[in-house]
Amino acid sequence: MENLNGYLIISAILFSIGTIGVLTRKNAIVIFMCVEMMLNAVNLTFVALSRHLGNLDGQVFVFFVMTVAAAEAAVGLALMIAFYNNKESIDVDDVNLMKW
Amino acid sequence: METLFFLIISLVAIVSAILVVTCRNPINSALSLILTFFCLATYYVMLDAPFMAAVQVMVYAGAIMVLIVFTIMLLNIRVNASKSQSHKIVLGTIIGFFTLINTAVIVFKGRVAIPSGPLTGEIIKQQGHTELIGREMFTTFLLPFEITSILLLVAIIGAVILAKKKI
Amino acid sequence: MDMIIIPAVNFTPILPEIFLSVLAMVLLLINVFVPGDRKAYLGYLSFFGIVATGVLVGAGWGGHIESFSGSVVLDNFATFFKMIFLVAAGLAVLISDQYMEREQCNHGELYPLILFCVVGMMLMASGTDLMTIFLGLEVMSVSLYVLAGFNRSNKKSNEAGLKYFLLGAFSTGFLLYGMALTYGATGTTRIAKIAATVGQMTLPSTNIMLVAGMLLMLTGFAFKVAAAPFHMWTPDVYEGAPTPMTAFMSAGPKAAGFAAALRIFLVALPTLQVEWSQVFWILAVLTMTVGNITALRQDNIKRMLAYSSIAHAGYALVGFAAGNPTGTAGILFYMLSYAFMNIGAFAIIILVGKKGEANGNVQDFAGFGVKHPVLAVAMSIFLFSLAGMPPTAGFIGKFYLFSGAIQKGYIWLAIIGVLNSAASVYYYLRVMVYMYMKDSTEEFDWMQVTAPMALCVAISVAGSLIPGIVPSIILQFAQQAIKLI
Amino acid sequence: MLDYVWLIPFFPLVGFLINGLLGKKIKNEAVIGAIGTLAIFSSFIVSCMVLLEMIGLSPENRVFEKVVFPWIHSGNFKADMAFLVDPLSCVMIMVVTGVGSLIHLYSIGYMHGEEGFYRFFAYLNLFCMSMLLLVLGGNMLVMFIGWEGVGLCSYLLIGYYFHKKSAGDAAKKAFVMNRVGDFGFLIGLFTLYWWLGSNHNIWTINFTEIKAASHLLPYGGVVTIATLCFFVGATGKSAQIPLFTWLPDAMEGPTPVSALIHAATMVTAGVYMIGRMSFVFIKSPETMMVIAVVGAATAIFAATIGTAQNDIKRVLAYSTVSQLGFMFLAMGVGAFGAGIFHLMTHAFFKACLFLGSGSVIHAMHHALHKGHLHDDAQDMRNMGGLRKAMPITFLTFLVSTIAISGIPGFSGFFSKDEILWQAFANPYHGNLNYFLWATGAIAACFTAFYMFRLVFMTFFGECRINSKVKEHLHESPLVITIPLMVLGFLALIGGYIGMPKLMGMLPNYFEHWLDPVFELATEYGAAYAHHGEHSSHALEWGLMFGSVVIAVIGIGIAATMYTKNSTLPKRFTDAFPSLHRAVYNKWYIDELYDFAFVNPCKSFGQFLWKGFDVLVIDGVVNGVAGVVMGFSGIFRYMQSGLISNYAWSMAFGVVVMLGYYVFK
Amino acid sequence: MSNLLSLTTFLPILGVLLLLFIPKDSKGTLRNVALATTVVTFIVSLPIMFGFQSNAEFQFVENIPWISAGPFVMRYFVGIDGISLWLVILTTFIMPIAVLSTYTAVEEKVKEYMILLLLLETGMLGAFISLDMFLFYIFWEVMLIPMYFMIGIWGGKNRIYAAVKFFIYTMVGSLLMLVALIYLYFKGVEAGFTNFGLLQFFNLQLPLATQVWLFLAFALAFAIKVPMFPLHTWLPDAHTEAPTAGSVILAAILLKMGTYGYVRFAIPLFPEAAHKFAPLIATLAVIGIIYAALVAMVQEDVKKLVAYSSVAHLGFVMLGVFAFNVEGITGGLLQMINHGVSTGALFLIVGFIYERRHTRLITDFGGLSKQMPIFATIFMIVTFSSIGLPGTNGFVGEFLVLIGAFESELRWWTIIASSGVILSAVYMLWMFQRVMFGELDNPKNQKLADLNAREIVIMVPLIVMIFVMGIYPKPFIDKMDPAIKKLVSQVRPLSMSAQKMSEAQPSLPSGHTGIEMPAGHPGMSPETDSHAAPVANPHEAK
Repeated sequence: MENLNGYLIISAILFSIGTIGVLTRKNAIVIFMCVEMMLNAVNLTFVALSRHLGNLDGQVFVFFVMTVAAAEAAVGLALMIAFYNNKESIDVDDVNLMKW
Repeated sequence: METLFFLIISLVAIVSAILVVTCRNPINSALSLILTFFCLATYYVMLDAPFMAAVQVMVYAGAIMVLIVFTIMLLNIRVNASKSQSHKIVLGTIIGFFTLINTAVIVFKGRVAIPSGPLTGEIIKQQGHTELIGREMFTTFLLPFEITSILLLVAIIGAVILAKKKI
Repeated sequence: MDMIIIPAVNFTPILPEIFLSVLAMVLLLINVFVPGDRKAYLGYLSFFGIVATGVLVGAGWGGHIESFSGSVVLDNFATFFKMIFLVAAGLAVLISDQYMEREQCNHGELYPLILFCVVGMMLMASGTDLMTIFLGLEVMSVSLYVLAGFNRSNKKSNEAGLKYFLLGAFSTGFLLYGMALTYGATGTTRIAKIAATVGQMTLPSTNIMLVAGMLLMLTGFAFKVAAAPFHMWTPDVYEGAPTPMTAFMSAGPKAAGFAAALRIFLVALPTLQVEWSQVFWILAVLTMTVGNITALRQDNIKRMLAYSSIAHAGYALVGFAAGNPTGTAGILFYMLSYAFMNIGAFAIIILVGKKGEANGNVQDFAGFGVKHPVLAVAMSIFLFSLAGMPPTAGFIGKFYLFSGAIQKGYIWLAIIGVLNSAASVYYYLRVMVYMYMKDSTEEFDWMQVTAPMALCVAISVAGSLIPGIVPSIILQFAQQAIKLI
Repeated sequence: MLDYVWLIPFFPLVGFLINGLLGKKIKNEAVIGAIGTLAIFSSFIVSCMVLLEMIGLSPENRVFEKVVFPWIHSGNFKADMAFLVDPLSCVMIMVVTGVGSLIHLYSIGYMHGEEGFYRFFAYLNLFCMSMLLLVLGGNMLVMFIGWEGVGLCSYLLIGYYFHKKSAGDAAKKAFVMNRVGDFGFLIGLFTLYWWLGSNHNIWTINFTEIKAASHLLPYGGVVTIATLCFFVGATGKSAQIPLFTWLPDAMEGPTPVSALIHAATMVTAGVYMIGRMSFVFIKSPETMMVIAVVGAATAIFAATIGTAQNDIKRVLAYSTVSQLGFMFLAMGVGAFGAGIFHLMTHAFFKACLFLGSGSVIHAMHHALHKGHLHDDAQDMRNMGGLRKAMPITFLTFLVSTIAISGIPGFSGFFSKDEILWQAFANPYHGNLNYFLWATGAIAACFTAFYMFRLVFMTFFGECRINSKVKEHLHESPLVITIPLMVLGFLALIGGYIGMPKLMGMLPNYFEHWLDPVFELATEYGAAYAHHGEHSSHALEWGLMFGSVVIAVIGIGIAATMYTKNSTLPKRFTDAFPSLHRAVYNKWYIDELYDFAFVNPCKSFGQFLWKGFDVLVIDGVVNGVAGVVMGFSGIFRYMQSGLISNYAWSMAFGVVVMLGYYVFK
Repeated sequence: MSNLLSLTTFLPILGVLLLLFIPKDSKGTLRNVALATTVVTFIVSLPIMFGFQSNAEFQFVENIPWISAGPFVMRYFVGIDGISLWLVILTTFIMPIAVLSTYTAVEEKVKEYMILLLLLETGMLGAFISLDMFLFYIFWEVMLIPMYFMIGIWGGKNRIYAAVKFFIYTMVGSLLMLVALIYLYFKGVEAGFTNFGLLQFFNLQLPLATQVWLFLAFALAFAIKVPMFPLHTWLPDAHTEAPTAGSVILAAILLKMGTYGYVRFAIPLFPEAAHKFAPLIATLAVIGIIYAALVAMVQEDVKKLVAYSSVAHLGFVMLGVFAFNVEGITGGLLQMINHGVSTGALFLIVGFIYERRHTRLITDFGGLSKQMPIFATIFMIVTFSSIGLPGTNGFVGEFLVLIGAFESELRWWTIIASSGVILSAVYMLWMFQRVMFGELDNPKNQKLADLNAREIVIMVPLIVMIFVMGIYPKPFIDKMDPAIKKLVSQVRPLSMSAQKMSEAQPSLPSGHTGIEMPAGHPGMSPETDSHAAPVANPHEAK
């Protein structure tokens, strides 16, 4: 498969954009979405590699990553809701009770 | 042809990904993300992994993103939340940029293992992607598969504990 | 289309995991019927379950069974770490009830979550496939996110959970990317196969994809064990999380992180040892230094111990950097001792604390030594052990870790380590200064030492002292555990 | 009896232990005094027996060594508790025990009614023991025990009236100055020991062994260093320039102490030590010269100060310093026998003088006490005309004064004249001899002057004491006067055992007696002696005559100034006010020392403590802690609590790590 | 009784167990039990002293497997030779005194105090008897803990600063030593050693560069403990703040750990490096002597003064030890014991007046002699012992140190160090004078009671020791002599110059110098000395 590097680069780009999102955004949900984007970028890598290598390990991995993403989404969003209930905000800059 | 298609999809994917990061409104971000996911699903199809594409659309674009959007709605977050400080954006972008450079170099300079697996496009077409995945999952990767069940159970309990109004 | 035939599998390696999962589920069910003020029974039940699991795990000592087509293995290494997790969990369970009762968040789900968390950690320790390890890690992490934010009416707990979650997820991204790159470079996710493939490579260290995969995985584990600069979440999360969970988090997941990392790096990537040793060298220095130095100025004792926990990760990384049997056995020993001494210390903190996480400052310990001499002595033992004073387990642990580094030739690393160790003494002593040397009118009359608490403290004291005096009883196991990798 | 030589220091030790430990319980002064006196007197008896036995031996056999028990044996180094009896130590033990016994006896009367009477006797016994150890010591280390021991006792006895600040200060000063000397002694010892040991593998500090090996020692060089160090020790103990200032201050102690320690015995230890090691000293012409010059200088220097003092004991103290200077002069010119001889005669007359002054003070004190006056009982300006009230004291005092002034027929004459003659005629110092002689002669003149000034001011003229108490002045009791008489008698006749050959009336027993000790030194000295000019008898007679004249001149001046024309001293002081002030204030030596050593030491100490210890060292220590703490603060504030920052830090870590390996 | 050493060492632990069962209000019982424990320990240690054979072997050896894991094998390997013997005895001797001194000084938390004292004793004894380097290190560190608490809990105003400083200061050094220790062990493993046993390491031939680093690490740890200039500043603080018994033990025994460490470990393990650094260490020792004396001179607090005097005294010890000859090391060791006795006594004395007046400022006193004659006498004896007056213990040690150092290459250092003799007199006597002499003008001082029976009982053994060791030090020297000779032989072969010199010179039999000299012989003839020389000096005769 000749285009492996293309996929890998795309996934690298997506991964980086996700990183930038995590680093620059304030909204916790958006940050979480950016994390999801990073995970997806990795998924793309896995699938591309899996296809290239000719074994399915990578794709199975992707499957599990999706599960993990789902589980994390459930817990994460629950945490955000709990936090929102306390703080009336979902801005990460408001997560500031504990420092120093 | 395929390359062109790949490039177009890539463009869409990247643009939508950038939009995820830049959109003020979380809803817009979420929608852009869904678009990105669809692009990824397209890639998966191109990579002879139709099952993955389907799952991608269903689980990610469908389930997870719906959950996210739902939460956004639920929390009714103000659209115009205060802007991030510019230094944060600059620093974040710099790091992201370097991440990209690093990863790009890794991709270009790294040596991928020699293809050794049994699967080729034909075999996949012949046997069906779904079956292959399923077979792997229930034989070789049985344990991880079982673990996911625990993972999901934990997530459920967690979500209940954390978000239920009264326990 | 053939039927998928599920191969016959040997369940022995994951018997403890199964046992614990079943127990957790049973507890979940029972929980429904247990009234709010009786949740302690769940705790007792899970404690006994953990003890039973301990027996089960112990019974597996010496065996070497691979199962699930190489996804998981039962070996001494895994067994040793499973014991550490069980110790951490068992002690955490003992101290949970009183705290949760006081903070009025005594939900029965706590115990199943802890148990699931242990399952996740066990899978990390026994997993021989990146997937197993990843999933184990996620099971652990997700449970921990919940446990950290368990006291949901408490803002700090909330924040802790959220912080841990966001950063944890972020680090998962890196870890995963690392696994992806490793997969790309080697074509497999099986640790044994990775090892084989890498072993056949000429100059694996020039394959940047492999190296990058290794580094990114390292990042992920570094996050879990709280190594600088991936440690930043630690103080905040430890401070905010419910204290028993802090105790648990500081001991269990850290050990789990090391377990997984050790297996991956020592078994799969021994040929890259030069590279990862270098990285761990630097990480160890950074971690120790940042942890210790920042801890010097902390008043909140939980936060202080959080920084101390970072520092201890740094010490363990010294052993990791050494990467030889001495150092790695040291990690094993240290993690076990650390579980005892740290949870013991947290137990005392819970006892001294008041509702709403009040009374959690170092200053609040003033006069404690007079009013509660026995507990104060216990606390002193924990602190001395943390500080690495002989004849405590902490000393022997550090001794082996630093010995590993010296044996490897990393003299400077050892020197930086001991200097850090000396600096750390200050903040541990500070607690004792308040306990014994400052007068206070405080009567500590709200303190109730319940039986589980007392048991926890007693076990912890024994666990911090006995291995310090006769370390062979643990060390020989650690040595054997390391040998089989 | 020689085997029991250890009894000599042992008796005083017993006395010390009894009085020291039980004295407080005994309370009875008579018993305490008796114990103390008996102890030393027993030693005297033993000493006499030892002396007799020694006399019975042939001269070359008069060396006896007795090891009592092994003391420090380590490696090459061996020091036993060993005693050496030879003619020199015989002289010394006789002086110490003899004069000591008298002074003990005297003290019973003098110290009557003092608080801590037992303490006094205990110390006195301890002193005697130490002194006896010093003189009997068979090696340098035993000598050093005594050497330091007498310093200790001196400290204790000077500080006897410890409630007086001046006494405490004086005691400390004495001890510290002695210690400076001891420092020299030790270095000398080390040098000698090391040199002999490393060069000839003779690791010893035994006097006899050193003597046996002394032919191996070179002339000058290392011996000069060693002997100079020893000499520093001697200057400390014997109050020579530059370490003499403690002795006048030491007069804060009770008068018997001054007599025993600061006149008759302890201060002569330096002289004795040089005599003991004459065979080493003589090997260094340089040292000999230094000793001679220092001795001469001290003699005249102290004499000048003595002329202006008003405190009776201080005059005597400076006189002692001055006389010790004479002895050193003798040692320095190689006249060891003469030096020891002067040591002995000086012990007699100076002890007598001190005891006499004690008797006077005692009487004055008593009188003033009766009259409820607080005048200074020691100030000569308050005295005068005491000869009538205290005839025995006066007489003995006068005899001793004449003796010290060097009037023929009295003991001091023989010894001092011998020294002056040797200073002039010795073969070692060439042209320096004239200077030495001249200095000595002038010092002798001053001596005569201030001693007679003392006598005149105290015993002659009108009684200047408050008339109210005049009738309370009485002669002291027998227990005081008997020692005075004995000592006075000795001062009178003591010199006849060492008459110069020149006079030829009696053989010079003393010199013959000491010959075996010093002959080796003379032998060594011959190596560099100038044999050119043989001094004539005429010259000797002439010089002797000259010195007598000089003494008489001194007496005459004193008589003129203090009996005939009492305004003269005042006129004199008015004419040279600054000179008088300088002399009166002892040439400001104390101030100089304060300025040059004491204060710098203190302020340096202060600086080191406050400036260096606290500021620099602790500053560094605390500074390191502070820096670490500062970093702690910085690191702490990096922990901003913001998730984005944390994530940034993580991403940064990843980027750097990857970057390093990617771009390596 | 082959396990006499262990018995001695762990008896105090037994006492601790006993104390645990005594209620904390019955202070009398607590004190008595603690005292009894220490006394029994002392009595048990006596057979060690008497049974000790004067040879260079390690005696009362016990060697039991302890830890064996990975590359490390640690054994419970204990034993004493002439060097450690006296330190063990000193420890057991001082402890009852220290305990007795707390009878009235410590009224609060008696139980804890006694427990700590006993733990400390075990720690100290353990460190002195350990022949396994790891075991030594354990005890070495363990000692810190009780001392830390003693200073921190029962100390004075600034106690916390002092305690923490003490702890961390010492810790820094010892941890670096630990690194060196481990490194050394691995070097030993390369040479085929299988455990931490100290003795085999003496034969380890290490290249000089390695030795230098290892020596520096060891030396630093020990130098801090000694403490040597400029690492001494923890000591005055610790001493000033510590309670009396703490100060006594600190001065009498804990500081000896440092010097003992040099003698037992740093020097024989790394002889070449030790030689190389001897001038440096001697310089520091000499600076310490002079510096501490000058600083002591201007102290206002008696205890601080004594503390600084300790620095000076231990400077002498270091000088002697680094002379690398029998005299110097013997002197150093004697001086260690002397310092233990004398300075311990001084601290007790300071404690006595502090108990009475609750001040230690020199200016608050004056004229105490009048009011407290017994005290004055004892104080004076101890003062003079500290000054090193001949006849007292201080002299023997100091003298041997100086003469030993003078014989060695450290001649010029010795000369400067000797001037410390003067300075010590200055500061001690000045202090003594200001405290004891003068008018008794402070009304508070006028009703001070003299020492009571207990206090006298405390002081008498020390006083006796002061004189016994001063007048008849032979038994002490005899027992330590073979061990020291062995030590010197371990160090000496490397300094070839000294050996050559003694070979070149015809020599005198060192066995009989002067003692058997027949009476009446004024010395031997020159011929006899140069020929009768079969055995040169004992270094070669070893």
